[in-house]
Amino acid sequence: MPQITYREALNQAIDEEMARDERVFLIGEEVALYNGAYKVSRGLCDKYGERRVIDTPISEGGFTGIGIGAAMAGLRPIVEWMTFNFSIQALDQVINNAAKMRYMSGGQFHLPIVFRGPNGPAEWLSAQHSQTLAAIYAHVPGLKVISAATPYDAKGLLKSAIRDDNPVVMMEAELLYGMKGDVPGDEYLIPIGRADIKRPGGDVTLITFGKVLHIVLKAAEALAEDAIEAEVIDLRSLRPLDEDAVIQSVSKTSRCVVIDESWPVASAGSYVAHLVSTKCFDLLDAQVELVAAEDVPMPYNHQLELAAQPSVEKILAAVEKVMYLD
Amino acid sequence: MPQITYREALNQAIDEEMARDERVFLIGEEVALYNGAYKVSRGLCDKYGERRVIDTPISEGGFTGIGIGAAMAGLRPIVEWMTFNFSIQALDQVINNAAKMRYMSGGQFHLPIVFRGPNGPAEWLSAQHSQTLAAIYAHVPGLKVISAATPYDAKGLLKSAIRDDNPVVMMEAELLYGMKGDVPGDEYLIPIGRADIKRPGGDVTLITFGKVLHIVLKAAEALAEDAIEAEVIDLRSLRPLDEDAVIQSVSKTSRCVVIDESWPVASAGSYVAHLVSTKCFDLLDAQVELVAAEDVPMPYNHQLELAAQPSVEKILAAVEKVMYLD
Amino acid sequence: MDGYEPEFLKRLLEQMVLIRRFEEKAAQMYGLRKIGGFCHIYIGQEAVSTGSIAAIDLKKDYALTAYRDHGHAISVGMAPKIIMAELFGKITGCSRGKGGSMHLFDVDRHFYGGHGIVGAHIPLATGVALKVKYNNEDGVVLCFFGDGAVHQGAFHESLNMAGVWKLPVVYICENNQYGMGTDFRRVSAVHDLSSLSTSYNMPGKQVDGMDVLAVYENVTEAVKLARNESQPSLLEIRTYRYMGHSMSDPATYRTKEELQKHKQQDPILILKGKMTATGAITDEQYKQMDQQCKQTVAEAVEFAEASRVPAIETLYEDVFK
Amino acid sequence: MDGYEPEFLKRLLEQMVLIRRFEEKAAQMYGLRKIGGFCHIYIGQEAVSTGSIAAIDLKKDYALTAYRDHGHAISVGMAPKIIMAELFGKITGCSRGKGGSMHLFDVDRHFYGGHGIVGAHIPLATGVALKVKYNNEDGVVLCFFGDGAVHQGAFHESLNMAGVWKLPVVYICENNQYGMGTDFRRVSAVHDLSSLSTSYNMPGKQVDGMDVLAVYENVTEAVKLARNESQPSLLEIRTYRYMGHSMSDPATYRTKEELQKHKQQDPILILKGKMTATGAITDEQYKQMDQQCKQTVAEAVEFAEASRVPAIETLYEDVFK
Ligand SMILES: Cc1ncc(C[n+]2csc(CCOP(=O)(O)OP(=O)(O)O)c2C)c(N)n1
Ligand SMILES: Cc1ncc(C[n+]2csc(CCOP(=O)(O)OP(=O)(O)O)c2C)c(N)n1
Ligand SMILES: [Mg+2]
Ligand SMILES: [Mg+2]
Repeated sequence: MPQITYREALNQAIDEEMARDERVFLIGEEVALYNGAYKVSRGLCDKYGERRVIDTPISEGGFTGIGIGAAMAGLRPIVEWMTFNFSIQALDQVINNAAKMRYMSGGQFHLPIVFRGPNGPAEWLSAQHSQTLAAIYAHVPGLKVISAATPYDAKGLLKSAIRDDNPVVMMEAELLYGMKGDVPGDEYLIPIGRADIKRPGGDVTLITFGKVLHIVLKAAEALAEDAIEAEVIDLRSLRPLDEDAVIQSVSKTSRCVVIDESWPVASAGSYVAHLVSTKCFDLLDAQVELVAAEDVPMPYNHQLELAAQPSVEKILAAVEKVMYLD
Repeated sequence: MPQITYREALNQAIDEEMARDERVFLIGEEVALYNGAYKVSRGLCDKYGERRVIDTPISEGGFTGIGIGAAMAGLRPIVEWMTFNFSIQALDQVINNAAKMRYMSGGQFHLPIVFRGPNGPAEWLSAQHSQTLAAIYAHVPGLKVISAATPYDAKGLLKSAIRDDNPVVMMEAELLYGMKGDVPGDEYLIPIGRADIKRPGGDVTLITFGKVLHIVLKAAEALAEDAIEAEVIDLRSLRPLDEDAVIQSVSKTSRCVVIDESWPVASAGSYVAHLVSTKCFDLLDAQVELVAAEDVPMPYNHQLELAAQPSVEKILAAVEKVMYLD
Repeated sequence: MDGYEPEFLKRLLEQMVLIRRFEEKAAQMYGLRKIGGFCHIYIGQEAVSTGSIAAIDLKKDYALTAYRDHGHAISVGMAPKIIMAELFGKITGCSRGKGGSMHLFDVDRHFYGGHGIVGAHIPLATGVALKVKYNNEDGVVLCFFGDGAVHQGAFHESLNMAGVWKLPVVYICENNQYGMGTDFRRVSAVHDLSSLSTSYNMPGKQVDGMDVLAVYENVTEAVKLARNESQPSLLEIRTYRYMGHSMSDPATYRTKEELQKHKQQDPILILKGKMTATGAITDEQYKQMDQQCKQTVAEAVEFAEASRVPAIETLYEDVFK
Repeated sequence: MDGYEPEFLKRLLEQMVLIRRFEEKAAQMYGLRKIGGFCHIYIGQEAVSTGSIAAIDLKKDYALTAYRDHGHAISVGMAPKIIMAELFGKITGCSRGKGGSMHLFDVDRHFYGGHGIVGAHIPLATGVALKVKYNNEDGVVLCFFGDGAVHQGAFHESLNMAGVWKLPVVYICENNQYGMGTDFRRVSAVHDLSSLSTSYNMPGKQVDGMDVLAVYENVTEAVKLARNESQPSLLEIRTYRYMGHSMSDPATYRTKEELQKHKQQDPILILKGKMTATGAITDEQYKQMDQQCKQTVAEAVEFAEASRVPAIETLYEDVFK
């Protein structure tokens, strides 16, 4: 199978869907002539022209709303946020317009629109540029919220998102753009709303999503050396959430740790932990632990920055707790 | 003790603090000449003039940021959002500036600023005007987030918030403004970060905050008729959260229901439920149940609107579950 | 008045009367608690939606506005009973009782709302214009908003992009002098709001919004520019609302004299006056027209009353397609 | 040049040279991975921070800017070693290693950042001006931002309020022609950004940003207006950045010729040329000045290198007072 980067996988997804459907277009800062701040859209403006790959001013609220209006009128926009940090400026448009337009019009409109870009910390970027905003989007009914941790998932999920007739928020990660992985040459779609078992195991369930999956897998490997087989579930979709997959795994393992690089309070991770605690109350042999970002803004210094995030050590410590090994 | 409305309690708090400290001022839409959209600031412009009670254009992002800048420079602004629904337009200012300025400047600044207004649904307002945004604010480190359910709490908490040297988000409720309650004539402050037991009981812990407290108390009364004594905890502060008070109560009751009128996913309520499940794992006799808003945008029709919110019936059903009465 | 077909003038007049009667009835029904929440009455401003929307062809053109939307809904041709049913929160309302007064929509008539967050629909309208241009269609978009909305960042961002991309949109600021209780001069650094257009390289013009023909003519001009040259523009249409901001506002921030002065510029009286002067309508015909409008509105209330409330299951419908 | 004290000119020149040398070193240290993340170099724009900040008195006045802030930090008088230590993420940095390149602050010198979200500090600066007026102080605020920031709603909302309330603030748009890879003409409906001021009833002016004295004089004028009449204004200072947007940008969107053309308008060379012509400085003195700056910067690196990284516990400090 061809090995391509996460960035190329996203690029292929957009390219294929633009070729397939004339109504699909890409809009955002630096997406056209500059080929994207992170080069996700490389070559697309050359191929499709400035009509379908549209550079905008630095006006997140404005161009996000323009995308929503275009979707109301029948186009299928892909709105690129240079990073999710800047999407807070567009949040009113997403929450009050995209997520509610169908509902408050009694079903008259549908909004086939994708909002996407890198979410979560990269490196040495300090507080305003290193936020994981999954919780805010996951909170809002009327949105679908997905996250891809591998090139394969990135392509399959993004293609599904573009074909979805509802607003989809897709969270990528700057530090994943260069990551390589197997991506089939033939077309495929990954359904939105299904979790994926990234590693099977029977001793403890580790639930996560997004970039942090990769340290969870490392932690699982370390556990395997101690003969603890962790099942790693990549939620892939926070909204809708694949409750069945989660419950099924915990039914088997009776122990669960949730890993989410967001701040802990009112996060998607703490919601999943609550869900497991409630739905699997009789099955659980230990409390559900949450490994989250430290509850502080992100500092610039790299050691501090790493200390603020989930780590293999923190995951192992949490597993030890739920397995009563501490 | 004098009985005054929640609205008057807020008004007194602002008035007293403005009299006490020249640096305190009020800024927002319609706060001055119109005396506030919900008349919380009635009389203050007459008393303090337009220098200290400032009407703004409809520019939530702008005037919220102006408040933050003024706080950086030593004033103590009270920013009124006409409702929290409109605060989404100012969210970038709150999250990226107010909550992070002290941190990313290495402690050089402090931000004595209060953001306040009515949060949560009123009646017949449909989707864009009926949102409970507690989760979004509770998610963000660097903020304090409080909520008052009674006139007494409203006054004491707001006065503390105004004197706090950090950004405080205070959530009120439109449907509470007319509510009357005892408020002492003498000055008092309610410390931020402490929960309040609004009703003692030993059989089940009901944890809540804000307006919905009143239906929780009604549910507790109904339970008392069946000889079930519910302890009702009003968190009053979501950030910092009074974990001790929660754990102490659940240690006693072994059963817990959390009631939050926000949407359920990634909410403050689900976080508290997770916390109880995790911290009290060995104490709990049943799963922790969450009573939340239905996971849909708010509809206009009043019956639907009520059906979308927590109710006495839903709370009783949840209590029945955690007490194995169902 | 020259060159107008009497039938066309009658249509304008009738539409304004219909809006007036509808709004009077809505206010009355609000008083009776048949309608709840925020209800923003359009009385005084009838010439704006009427004259503007008469200048477009809704088969290919579009209109969007804010929460003070009953007038626009009638102007695009929505049946009063469907609107009234929505205000009553009934399942027969245009938005199935989910939107209410602030969220009227008619996708088939290209009426894209009915929006509650001040200024936030301006990008949406701009996006609809982007679609028109993207598809190389012949359409234009009318985007209505209040004097309060121009101080929202969304206004600035949208007009700049429409200016850069040359989108076929006419921005119509309905300056009714007040944003809620605030005189627009108190919150605007400039008092000629049409002059804001210069920052976006588009024409701007002030228009008398009490004269439906002036509205019609100026919007027609702006629509022509948008349609033929894909040149956006900004019109500040000066108007006045007779009632409070919403049903809960006693409007004590203005004098009775001010209100009376404006009522002498009543858009219905002005057009009717011109028409009777030229013989385009007789007093008798006007009375009949008015009677007909009252009748329509009464039937709308009957329809709304008789309609069913939405079943509780509908709470979970219309979230996703 | 008439009427300037040679010492004053030397100070301007030295400051620009110091910024240039500092930035060259910062770029070098970035290459050596001593500095990480986004690092935005100010080379080419030295005259703007230097000439502007020379026009104010930081005992009572204030300055704020965006993430391209090293120049401003030096212009307000922050020690290069404290800045360099911050870029290195060390505890001795102005922000204790928590802010980095984009978040320099010096509360005592009234330098209020150093902000990363485009346009979002414009309301902050406006709020500082509100405080000055509230307290009836004699101060003014300089608010710097890029050509990319004027399309943010925050710009529009802030300038309108400053215009309505007559706040003592000078808005300085450093138009270096590009917002990241985008020529500002491609995203702005008007190409004279100073003309945006008309929407806010304030004076607007274009200024040659390669001539530090032109900057100084025009900012002085605007500051006078702000200080004496509490009249805000907007200056578009035309400048150019020599390097890419940030250290990771190869800047392939512009030609070598364009860059060369602008380098011939180098702000240091221009002032130095004028000064040598009038004898205010000799070549020898200039070399010595340059040497001194290099020395200062080298010491800054030594200091930063030798400083300690923040202890892990500091992660939890500085959240609340
Ligand atoms: C972002 C936002 N802020 C505040 C409000 C509350 N609000 C509703 S209408 C209104 C006044 C708007 O005035 P204007 O734009 O002139 O429209 P008009 O009501 O006069 O038609 C305000 C402040 C809102 N709906 N949205
Ligand atoms: C709201 C927001 N959107 C996008 C970005 C990413 N970004 C950082 S700098 C920049 C370009 C800004 O250009 P300009 O304002 O001209 O300043 P310059 O870099 O030229 O100094 C962009 C798009 C951001 N930081 N904030
Ligand atoms: Mg108005
Ligand atoms: Mg620039």
